[in-house]
Amino acid sequence: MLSSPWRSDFPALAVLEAQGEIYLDSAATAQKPQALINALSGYYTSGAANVHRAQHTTAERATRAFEGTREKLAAWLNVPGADQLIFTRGATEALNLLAYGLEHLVRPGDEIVVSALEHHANLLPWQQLALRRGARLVILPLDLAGAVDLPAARRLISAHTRLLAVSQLSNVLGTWQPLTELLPLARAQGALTVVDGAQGIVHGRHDLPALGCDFYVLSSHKLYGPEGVGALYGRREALAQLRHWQFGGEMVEIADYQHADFRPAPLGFEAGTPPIAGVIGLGAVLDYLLTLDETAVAQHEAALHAKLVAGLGKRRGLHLLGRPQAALASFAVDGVHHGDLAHLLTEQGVAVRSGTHCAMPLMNSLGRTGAIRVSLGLYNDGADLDVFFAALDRALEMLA
Amino acid sequence: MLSSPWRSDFPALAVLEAQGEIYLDSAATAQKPQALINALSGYYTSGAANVHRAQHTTAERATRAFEGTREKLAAWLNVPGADQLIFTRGATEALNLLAYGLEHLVRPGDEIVVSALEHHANLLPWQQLALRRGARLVILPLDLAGAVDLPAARRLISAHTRLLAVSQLSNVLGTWQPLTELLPLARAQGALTVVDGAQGIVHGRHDLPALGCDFYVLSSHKLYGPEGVGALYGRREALAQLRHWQFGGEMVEIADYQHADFRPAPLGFEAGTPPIAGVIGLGAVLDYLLTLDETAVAQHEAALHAKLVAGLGKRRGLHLLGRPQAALASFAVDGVHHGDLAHLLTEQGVAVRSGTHCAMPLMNSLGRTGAIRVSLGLYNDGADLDVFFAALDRALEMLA
Amino acid sequence: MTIDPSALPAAAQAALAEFGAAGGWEQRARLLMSWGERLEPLTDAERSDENLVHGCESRVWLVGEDEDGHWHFRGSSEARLLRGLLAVLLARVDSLTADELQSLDVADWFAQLGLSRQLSPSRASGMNAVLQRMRDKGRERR
Amino acid sequence: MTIDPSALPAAAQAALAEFGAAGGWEQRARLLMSWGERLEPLTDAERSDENLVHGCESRVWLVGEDEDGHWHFRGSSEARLLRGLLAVLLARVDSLTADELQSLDVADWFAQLGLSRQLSPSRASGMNAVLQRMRDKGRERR
Ligand SMILES: Cc1ncc(COP(=O)(O)O)c(C=O)c1O
Ligand SMILES: Cc1ncc(COP(=O)(O)O)c(C=O)c1O
Repeated sequence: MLSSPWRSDFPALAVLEAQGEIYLDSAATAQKPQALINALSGYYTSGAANVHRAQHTTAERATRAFEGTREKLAAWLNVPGADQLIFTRGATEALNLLAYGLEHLVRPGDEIVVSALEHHANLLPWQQLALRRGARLVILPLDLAGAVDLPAARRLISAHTRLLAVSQLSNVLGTWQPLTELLPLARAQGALTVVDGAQGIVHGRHDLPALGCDFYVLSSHKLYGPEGVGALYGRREALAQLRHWQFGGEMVEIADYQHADFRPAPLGFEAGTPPIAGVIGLGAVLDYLLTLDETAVAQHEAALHAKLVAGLGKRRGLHLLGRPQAALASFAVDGVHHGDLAHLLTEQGVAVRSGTHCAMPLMNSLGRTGAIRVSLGLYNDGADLDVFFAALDRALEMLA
Repeated sequence: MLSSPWRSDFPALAVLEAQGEIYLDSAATAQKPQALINALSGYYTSGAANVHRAQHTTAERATRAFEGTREKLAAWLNVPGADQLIFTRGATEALNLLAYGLEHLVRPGDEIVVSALEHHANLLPWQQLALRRGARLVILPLDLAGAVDLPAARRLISAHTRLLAVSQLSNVLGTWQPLTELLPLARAQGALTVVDGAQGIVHGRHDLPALGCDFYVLSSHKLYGPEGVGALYGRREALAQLRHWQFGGEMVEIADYQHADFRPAPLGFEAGTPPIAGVIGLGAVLDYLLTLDETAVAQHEAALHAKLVAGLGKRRGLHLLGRPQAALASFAVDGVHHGDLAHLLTEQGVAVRSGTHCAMPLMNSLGRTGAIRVSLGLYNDGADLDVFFAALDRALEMLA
Repeated sequence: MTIDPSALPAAAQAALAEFGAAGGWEQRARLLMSWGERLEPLTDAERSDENLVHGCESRVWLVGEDEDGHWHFRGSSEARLLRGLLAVLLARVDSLTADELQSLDVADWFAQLGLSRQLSPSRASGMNAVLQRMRDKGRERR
Repeated sequence: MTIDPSALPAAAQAALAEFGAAGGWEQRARLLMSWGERLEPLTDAERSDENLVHGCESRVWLVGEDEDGHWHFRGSSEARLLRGLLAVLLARVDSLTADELQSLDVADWFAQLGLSRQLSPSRASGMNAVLQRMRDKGRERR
């Protein structure tokens, strides 16, 4: 029962299992399907080339494959026009690109609004932008379940708001954020909206135009793809507001020594040789994911998550952070340090994450020094959770 | 004669050959050794994890392998202390990191000095920095051979010079730049020195402390490694002058909502999930390169290059750009457009690059709209050049 | 979507016939060059920065006029083979309306001529950029 | 470079003996916890931000004094197993000179105790950061 029909598509799961290891840290990075390994080997075996530069056959093949991924990702996100997708190193770089590229729009006294649960990657670029420009960073508080508190947001999003940046799915609390209510509040004030989809993209398909944000960022490595690749989606009108940020290579239209003109998005924002094999690999992963039965995946993930939350709920002295809805759950145990728990879980071959999960301010505001996070991939089985619970009980017993 | 003993280590060479393709565009990006393909497959097959974050076994393995590459690269460059190496997406990102990270040191009226032959990646970041700060960008002219003109450099590098940024090996002219003379001129003025080693790193081992620059940048993909990975070396004292640039993830020491402190180099400059498999792959490539006989490689490359230059010299109406010393040669032919030549070479399965090679200002200053570049890897054979020359002659005949 | 050849302009029909009969890369290249020579020349004034199509490795200029809703383009390039590519593209698009320009399947057209590879996603050939410029012009006017 | 055990401080010899006899992860973990409990306590004042070792996921404090060229460190942590790791590290480094601290092969020490994995390059365990802090202290003083 609760066995993943896709587990064998991910060769690492069997290798880890043979070593007595159970992987429950997919929110940090996911294991990779054989389709990715094949795509990388295939690309490098049949001839690498730089993209967008040369006209020779090898370069043509590489460029077509690279641009093919842009089309596939656009289709995945229901984005009309792949030129609205910029490849980046990951979600973090995409957010930094935004914070620098939109800097010229932020004036002293303007407000940038983020939620209290943001990952550092969606907090620090805005915090530092606010510091550079003398703007104010406004923090939207959470309700007890761990979602942005809408009445407070209605008060805090105002005519001063220049930009709202918020997560789709919390990497600590596992809560979906109320974007359908939040984004219109910002739009009504003429503010730009940025959605951090680093976690959300992994669970269910999302229709970006329907979501109605100006920008959306994601990382390939959480979506079963390679690291070093991510993407920034921008509505065409929003992209037009971005100033160029990194310079070099093929992002230039015309250059002389003292002056240069740059290309529009997407290429104008992809300075230097991009992660070609990685992008092609992400394309192969999207192809693979398209072969899966979306509903079956969603049901499997929901069942695993329910089992996880129910099991945690049964342990005495254990406190969930927020009310997790998907993908993961974080918890703390009375009188037990999360570092000790992580240590003893590691000794038992259970891979979970402990600490502040790149969300120190959130931890502080929850009054915690850290927590343990258990996170799920579509390849996890119910049995992985049984191993985890047994290891948890043993660890708690030892620490009692 | 002139056959590369390492050719069979690069599986793409045989695949391309079977398709009637000859790869002579290694200065754009190199083909990859089997060792890289194995490392990537091996890593993803045996379990991926994020680095520097979790304590579980899979993460430990990944972090050790990732940091192992930093050590290997430090050894490769004779850098004492791997913490003087920051991983980036590539040379371009490294140069942008410098141009933003050092921005605070540049004042109106200061001068930033680059050479006339810089790749856009080592021109535009400085040009844009100069524009942002009201500084002057000073261009060092070249001598006829295609090296920075030293008497002119002595005049142009002055007390106003805040920074000198120059290539080690030109990606268009194939000329080694006189760094041993140039760098001390800048140092004597208290200016920082940046060397663009994107091409130089591929040909011969370089001892960075002996070179005496403050910063050195490189890209993995030209050194037979994966794309999406590069490195910035900085002398410890020079690194200490860099301001933090991209924010997020594990680069932070302590964060609250309104303020944050950042880690020093290298981790403080590696925001977000890095290209983990890519970095591990680069390590495997360095391991592979270490197994080669350095002298034999140098001799093979020199012999190939001599054959290339001699062969080009025999074609009537063909003009070499500069006097190439290593790795590549660029040329133009009287009355023939480089685009036409490239077209007909492509039709004959010869992969060379045509155009401005990301150095438009250099091309303009040479009075050319573009050129054909033939560039070599250690896997090329003399026979590749024979094919190229035959194709060139046929193309020139058709275009006559 | 492949169109009935007889519905094509005469020049396009000629291109189909000639390129269809071409035996190999060498013949196709020679054909391209001869088509390129037949391009209506541009004046010096027309070879302006404004008419330069960005995103091509070699310089390409394009001018176009809307005559009663039908577009007529002329163009040139420094490179001979590019002029040829331009010529066979112009042969196909001549007299199209802005809407037809938007929906034209250029990849299919080049495929029919055995020139698929020339329609590169990179800036090397630039035919994509030329097409984009045509479409933009068509759209501006509406 | 492995040192002759008899040249080690008594506490370090005890650690070698006890951890050497430990049968599995569970026993080692229990041993670590009991070693952690024997750490000399820090005062509240010593648990200051200044003495906090950065680069550990769990908070670790470290104080050290130079007595006639020999360093004595004391430390603590919020986490029990970290206290244990700290205790076995402190046992090994007690009374070393600054130079000896620089050259100490800590990886080897943890390996001898069967605790190799705990000397993580990431910030999870933090023992590397602790060692770095010790070395920095030693160097400052010279
Ligand atoms: C919500 C959220 N945002 C952003 C990021 C940063 O992603 P990356 O490290 O891939 O850039 C993460 C990943 O940890 C995340 O969970
Ligand atoms: C001299 C030089 N500098 C910088 C670069 C940029 O390298 P990358 O595109 O890998 O960032 C290149 C590569 O084209 C180069 O040849």
